[in-house]
Amino acid sequence: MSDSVNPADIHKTMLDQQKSEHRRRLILNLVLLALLIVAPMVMYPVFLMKILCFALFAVAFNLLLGFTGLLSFGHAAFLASGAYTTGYLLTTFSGLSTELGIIAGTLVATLLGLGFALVAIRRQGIYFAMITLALSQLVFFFFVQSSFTGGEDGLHGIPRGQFLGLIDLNDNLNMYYFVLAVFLAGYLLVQRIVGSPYGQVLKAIKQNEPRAISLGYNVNRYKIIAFVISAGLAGLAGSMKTVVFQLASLNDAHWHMSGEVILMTLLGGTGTLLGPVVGAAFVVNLEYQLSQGPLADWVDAILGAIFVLTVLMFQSGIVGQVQKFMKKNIG
Amino acid sequence: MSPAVQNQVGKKDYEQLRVSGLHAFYGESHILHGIDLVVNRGELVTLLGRNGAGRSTTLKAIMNMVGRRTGSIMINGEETMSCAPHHIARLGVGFCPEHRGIFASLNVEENLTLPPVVRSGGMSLEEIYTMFPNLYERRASPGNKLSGGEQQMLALARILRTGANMLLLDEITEGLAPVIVEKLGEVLMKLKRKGLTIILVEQNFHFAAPLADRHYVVEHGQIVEEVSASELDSKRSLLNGYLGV
Amino acid sequence: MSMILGVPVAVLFGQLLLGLINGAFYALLSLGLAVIFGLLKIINFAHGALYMLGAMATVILFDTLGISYWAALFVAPILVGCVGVAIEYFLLRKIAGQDHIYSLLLTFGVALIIQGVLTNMYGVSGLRYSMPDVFKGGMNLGFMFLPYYRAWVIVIALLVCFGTWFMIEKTKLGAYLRAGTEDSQLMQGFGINVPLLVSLTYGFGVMLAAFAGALAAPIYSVTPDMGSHILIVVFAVVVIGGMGSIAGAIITGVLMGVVEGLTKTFYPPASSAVIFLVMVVVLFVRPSGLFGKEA
Amino acid sequence: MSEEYVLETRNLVKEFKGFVAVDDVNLNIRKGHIHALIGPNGAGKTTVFNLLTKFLIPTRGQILFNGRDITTMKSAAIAREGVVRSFQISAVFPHMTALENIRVALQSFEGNSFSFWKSGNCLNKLNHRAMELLDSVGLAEFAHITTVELAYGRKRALELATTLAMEPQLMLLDEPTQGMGAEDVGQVVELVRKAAVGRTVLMVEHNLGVVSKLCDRITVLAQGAVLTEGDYKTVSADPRVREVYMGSASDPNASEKEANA
Amino acid sequence: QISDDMVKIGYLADMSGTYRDLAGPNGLIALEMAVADFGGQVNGKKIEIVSADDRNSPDVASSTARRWVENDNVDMVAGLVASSVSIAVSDILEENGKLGIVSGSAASSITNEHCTPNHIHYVYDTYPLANGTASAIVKEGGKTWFILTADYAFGHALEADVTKVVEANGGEVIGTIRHPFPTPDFSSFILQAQGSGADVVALANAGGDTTNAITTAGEFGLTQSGQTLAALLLFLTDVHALGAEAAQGIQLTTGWYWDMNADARAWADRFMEETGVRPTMVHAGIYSSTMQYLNAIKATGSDEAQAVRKQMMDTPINDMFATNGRIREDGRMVHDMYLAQVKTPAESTNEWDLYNIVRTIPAEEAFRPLSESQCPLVTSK
Ligand SMILES: Nc1ncnc2c1ncn2[C@@H]1O[C@H](COP(=O)(O)OP(=O)(O)OP(=O)(O)O)[C@@H](O)[C@H]1O
Ligand SMILES: Nc1ncnc2c1ncn2[C@@H]1O[C@H](COP(=O)(O)OP(=O)(O)OP(=O)(O)O)[C@@H](O)[C@H]1O
Ligand SMILES: [Mg+2]
Ligand SMILES: [Mg+2]
Repeated sequence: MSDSVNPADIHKTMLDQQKSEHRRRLILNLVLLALLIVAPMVMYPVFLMKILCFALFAVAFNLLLGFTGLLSFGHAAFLASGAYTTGYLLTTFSGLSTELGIIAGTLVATLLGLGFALVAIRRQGIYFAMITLALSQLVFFFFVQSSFTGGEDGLHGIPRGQFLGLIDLNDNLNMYYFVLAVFLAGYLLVQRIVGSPYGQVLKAIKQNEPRAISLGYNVNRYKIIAFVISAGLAGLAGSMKTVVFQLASLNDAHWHMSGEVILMTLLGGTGTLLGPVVGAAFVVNLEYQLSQGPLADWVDAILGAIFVLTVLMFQSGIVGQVQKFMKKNIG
Repeated sequence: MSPAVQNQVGKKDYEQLRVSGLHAFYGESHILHGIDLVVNRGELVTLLGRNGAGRSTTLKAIMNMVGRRTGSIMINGEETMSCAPHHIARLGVGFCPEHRGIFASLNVEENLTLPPVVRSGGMSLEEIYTMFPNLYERRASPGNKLSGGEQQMLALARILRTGANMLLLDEITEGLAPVIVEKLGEVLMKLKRKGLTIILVEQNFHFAAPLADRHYVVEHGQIVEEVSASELDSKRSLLNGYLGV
Repeated sequence: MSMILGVPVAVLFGQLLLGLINGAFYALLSLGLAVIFGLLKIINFAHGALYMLGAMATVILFDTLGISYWAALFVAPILVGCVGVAIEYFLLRKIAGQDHIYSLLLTFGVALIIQGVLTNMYGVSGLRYSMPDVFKGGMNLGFMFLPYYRAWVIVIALLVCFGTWFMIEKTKLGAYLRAGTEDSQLMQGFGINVPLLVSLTYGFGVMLAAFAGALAAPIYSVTPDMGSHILIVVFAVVVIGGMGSIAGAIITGVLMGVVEGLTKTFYPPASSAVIFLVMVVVLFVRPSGLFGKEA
Repeated sequence: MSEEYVLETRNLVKEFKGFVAVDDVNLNIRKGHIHALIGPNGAGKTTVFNLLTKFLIPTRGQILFNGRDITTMKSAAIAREGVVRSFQISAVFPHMTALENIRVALQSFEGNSFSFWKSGNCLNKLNHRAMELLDSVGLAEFAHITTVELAYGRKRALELATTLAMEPQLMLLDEPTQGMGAEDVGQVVELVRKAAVGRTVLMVEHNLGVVSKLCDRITVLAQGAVLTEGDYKTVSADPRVREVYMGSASDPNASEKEANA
Repeated sequence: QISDDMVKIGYLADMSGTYRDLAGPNGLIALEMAVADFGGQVNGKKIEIVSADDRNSPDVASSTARRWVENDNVDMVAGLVASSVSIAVSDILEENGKLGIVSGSAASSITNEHCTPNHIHYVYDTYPLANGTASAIVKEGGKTWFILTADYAFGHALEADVTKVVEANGGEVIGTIRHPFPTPDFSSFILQAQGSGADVVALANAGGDTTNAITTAGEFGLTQSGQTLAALLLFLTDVHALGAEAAQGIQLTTGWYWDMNADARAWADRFMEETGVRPTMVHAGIYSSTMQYLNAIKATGSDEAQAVRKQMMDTPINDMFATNGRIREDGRMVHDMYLAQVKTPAESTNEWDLYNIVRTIPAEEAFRPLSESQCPLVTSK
């Protein structure tokens, strides 16, 4: 380590490193994309769509937990508000094109997110989690009481309709590629956000909030925006889910759903882009497999055990663990 | 133990602490690389060194408060590598940590009486209040409402009550006004006269030099030099080199 | 008969009293949570499940060993307290010092496991537990009929709450506990066996939950999901009171019981949501809760 | 008069539930000075800093920056005005590289910090300036090291560089040498001296050596109120200051002599 | 004509949640008993069973059902407990031309506004529950009513049905309280019911809410003070959990009781051997409806939904479950219902000996008449 280091040199090596890493990530993403495109040929498309919807939900959630350091225990409220709005509009106004219903659902969730954020943002850590939980309980109460949600029967028979009035979404394959496209859009948006100048500030806030303030950042504004985007994407996931399954129910609004998305994110790996996707796929698949088999009545206990094991043994999640392994063995 | 038996290391008196080949780790990082030191009863020994040299870690390792350790630590001739921290304290060791560790939810008196008495011969509450009148005045205020200097006094006073006869003191002058630093110096001299063994980690060499019998210089987790008070002048430049004074 | 908002005053008195009784119950449950959070900084999501375990244990002890109500009031909390100590020793200890979120998730998982296992063993319909004979019947207060058991619940619950508060705020042991939560390592350096203290504290908080469960057994249907319903409400109580504030948990518990009772009188459908509404309002006005220390 | 003073406080008071921590303080910080705030422990120095940067809200009084009243401005806004503080405990973003730490500071001037749709590459143009800043505190070679892995002294240097990146008009340093060895103290003194060129510094410091070497003017606080003000000589000669604060160590040369003895 | 050369039945029910005990894993056993009793095959084709936990969630249920019918060649979905699940699943079955037999749900809307040509509602619904219990009690002199209603669609429907019946019989509903679902503590509501002075306090809720309300009513001496307690939906498992002591005297309507006749008893004995408990009406209904279904396939030689449903409609049902049973065009299986009263501890000889059958409510009287139906299958005729 000599004193005669030329800053420009260091700079160049860094750029090279960055480039090669970008290339590696690009390749990985392309491979995954190819897999997703051919997947419905070998697997049941509706099941894949379910995974994609939850993956989008978890990705949205992770923007908050993983990249902003805020634990929301109320994300079910956004999933459900997206789902109900879309479901209600599509059933009430028949002929409304599907994408409009989805956009409306996303918007409502976004607005609700803004409301949550304005109330909760002044608190940190566990208080933040508890306030979001309380707010989502109020939303749950609202959904139970309102007539447009169909109470505990939920909304059903929601028409899938047509995309842009052209593509018939009742066909599972069409529907699948539509969901895939929306999912990718959401995923890429989050990826972009994380790498953006804004994402850099989020990272800074997560690591040392007082310092970020002293550098002139109005941290609450940044957090609110992150929260709102996350809520909007969660709403989008809910809207998509409604269209896929043609129903919206109170389940989406229950606090267990908020717990489930935490599990997905944690299991896959918080703070990684791919983690929540992997986590969602894992959990959805696991729940399906268990519910079919002889262990059906043990689902809760098994999910609980997975929670415990994840927290105890690999907090960095599946993707985090793989990354660590790669770093060690590949360098 | 009279203060007369100090200064020469060679002269074996009662050996209160012997650390040999001590390694310590925080997770994956290897902090101490084989510390060897001996402290006799009634001695005041300092650990000097740059930031991050591992002085605080040495004290913590003696208390078994670091991640992982290897080597040997004998206190009063007893091996303590496998002892839990609370057992070590009961051997008569009093530890005053780097950041004072005043409990905010307890008031001054509760803070004072918190550490259990580990052996007889500790100071009584009255004696402590006589020594630190400020603490008596503020005995009912919550710990975190004290000024920095008072907190430091409290941290020190707290372990005097327990009857510990070996004190591990980490940077007790840090962030204190010069008047208070002076006062602390007087307190340490008094304690030494009472025969307590003291291991002092100090940044403030000016404070430590007139008090100590011997100095160990720590660098990169190892003892690189030992200087007794009488050798201070002859090894001055050597010390300056190590400490960058 | 005079009326308030269309409700006879006598009825209102009755409702207030019932609210108070329920509040004492909430106080007992939230106290355990507050002890565990205040002293150990653990968000104990398993609290509801352990409350349920207390009630189940009371029933099962009676069914299998014929242990009476009075004995169960001691034995069940101790047994469940041991379960708590085991949870602390084998699980929570492994993640000590990490972000609170992890203890929350860990105990959430533990709650799922406990509830899942008991569902498989005992079904969901509930277990039967009959009221001890001394408590059969009740007294006529003029404005309402008060079952003896409810009177007993409020007395014993408030006694236990007060005793706990006294122990933590006014005794040496309490001082150890409070100090241990600030810097457990240093406490250990003073010669105090902190790991033991932590286990016992968690066990104690759990015991309070189980005690509430044992008290609940004769009056609520004892089912594996009885805890999951009440958990979220009790959390809200603790947050409103100010997390970690012992006195806050007790007072807020009683207060929320009354608030809920009044809602049940004037607008029943909102009675489960009202506490969350209060919570949002309180936190908006006083971010650290009614009795919480300013952060 | 407001032309020569960067920062003035008028009758600044902070009470904590009846306890007056800052009592009617009038500070006048001259442009271009390195100004020290000293005083016994608990005198209210950190509290004054917190008031200046709005981490605490003043109970009464006014704060003027370049003659403008900033008493009601929020923390972040004050920072953008050019009043930037460093912390008593080291404040860095631990899981970012040194370079990224600096970039976060530089970025706050870019006006793109809410652009969540933009690629992070648009920040690369800040790299050059960031490297310059790192170089100026001797950290160029550590640009790509994650900050947690840096030694304590280097973290402080990084923090200072980050503060400099804000191009502050007024820098507030709270005990910049606390817990440092002699060597690092020397380095920090040099850094501060360099950084102070063309700007104003207000610092809290217990190390009298540092104060005497660096500071143009010193305000002594005691029990929340200003005891006296002046240059080092005047202040250290004041018997009241000796009594409440300096003790016999008031002459830095004396203590050095003692050490050399 | 049997698709894929086998008959595949999917059992979809809550296996781990609130409705576990009344259908759940034991319902699967009932289904397996039926298939075994049928010989494991029909017309030489194998009968296969798949099962899944719907976790009480219409989402989970509909995605499972969709996969079953679209991907896994399931011909009929049985079980179906939560009403929201049944409604969601019947949409999917209609879309895919498969059959569903609902055994667990209470909502009468399943064969009313939500009726489809692709499902059958077999065991009971809220109409006879309200009708049977309420009309009997009003006739006995319980003129004024106070209703505690679970605040969701099921409770609302039940409340509306009861109100209608009470008023039709000359009684009066003098108060209702809609309580949140779930409510752990009913004391406040019981006190209000007590204060109302009504002759009858009716519980328009289910499961834990009902048992909690009954326990609290006992504690507050509701019946001692002269009021009658009527539980509108109470399963054998609930009463068993309460015990005869707490539940004694309560009147309720049930579609079946294990001890009501020799056939029922014989089957219940076999069931108890398998499971260790006595069957609820839902368990019995699952067994019976599966038998009917398999018989219809045997008779028609086809597993096509409409053919089978038609055959089932044409065959009257007389077995261990029902006498005079028949499936109407709206999909409602109508059969005799029973007004029961919970025995006193002294009358009860063992833990499952819980009901006295007070009255048989004839099929035609029990269920909603077709003339009142909103089902398009009926009205469009
Ligand atoms: N909890 C910890 N986890 C990881 N590394 C640590 C931890 N505590 C200290 N270290 C590292 O151990 C090394 C020695 O630290 P130590 O605190 O013993 O130094 P010191 O000589 O007391 O210096 P200082 O003047 O900074 O107190 C440093 O490099 C420090 O970064
Ligand atoms: N949030 C608070 N609530 C109550 N009192 C406080 C609070 N913050 C500080 N104080 C009190 O105000 C006084 C001034 O504290 P301050 O931290 O400003 O001292 P300081 O001059 O920076 O001392 P030091 O040199 O020890 O850092 C102290 O007596 C302290 O106890
Ligand atoms: Mg140190
Ligand atoms: Mg300070």
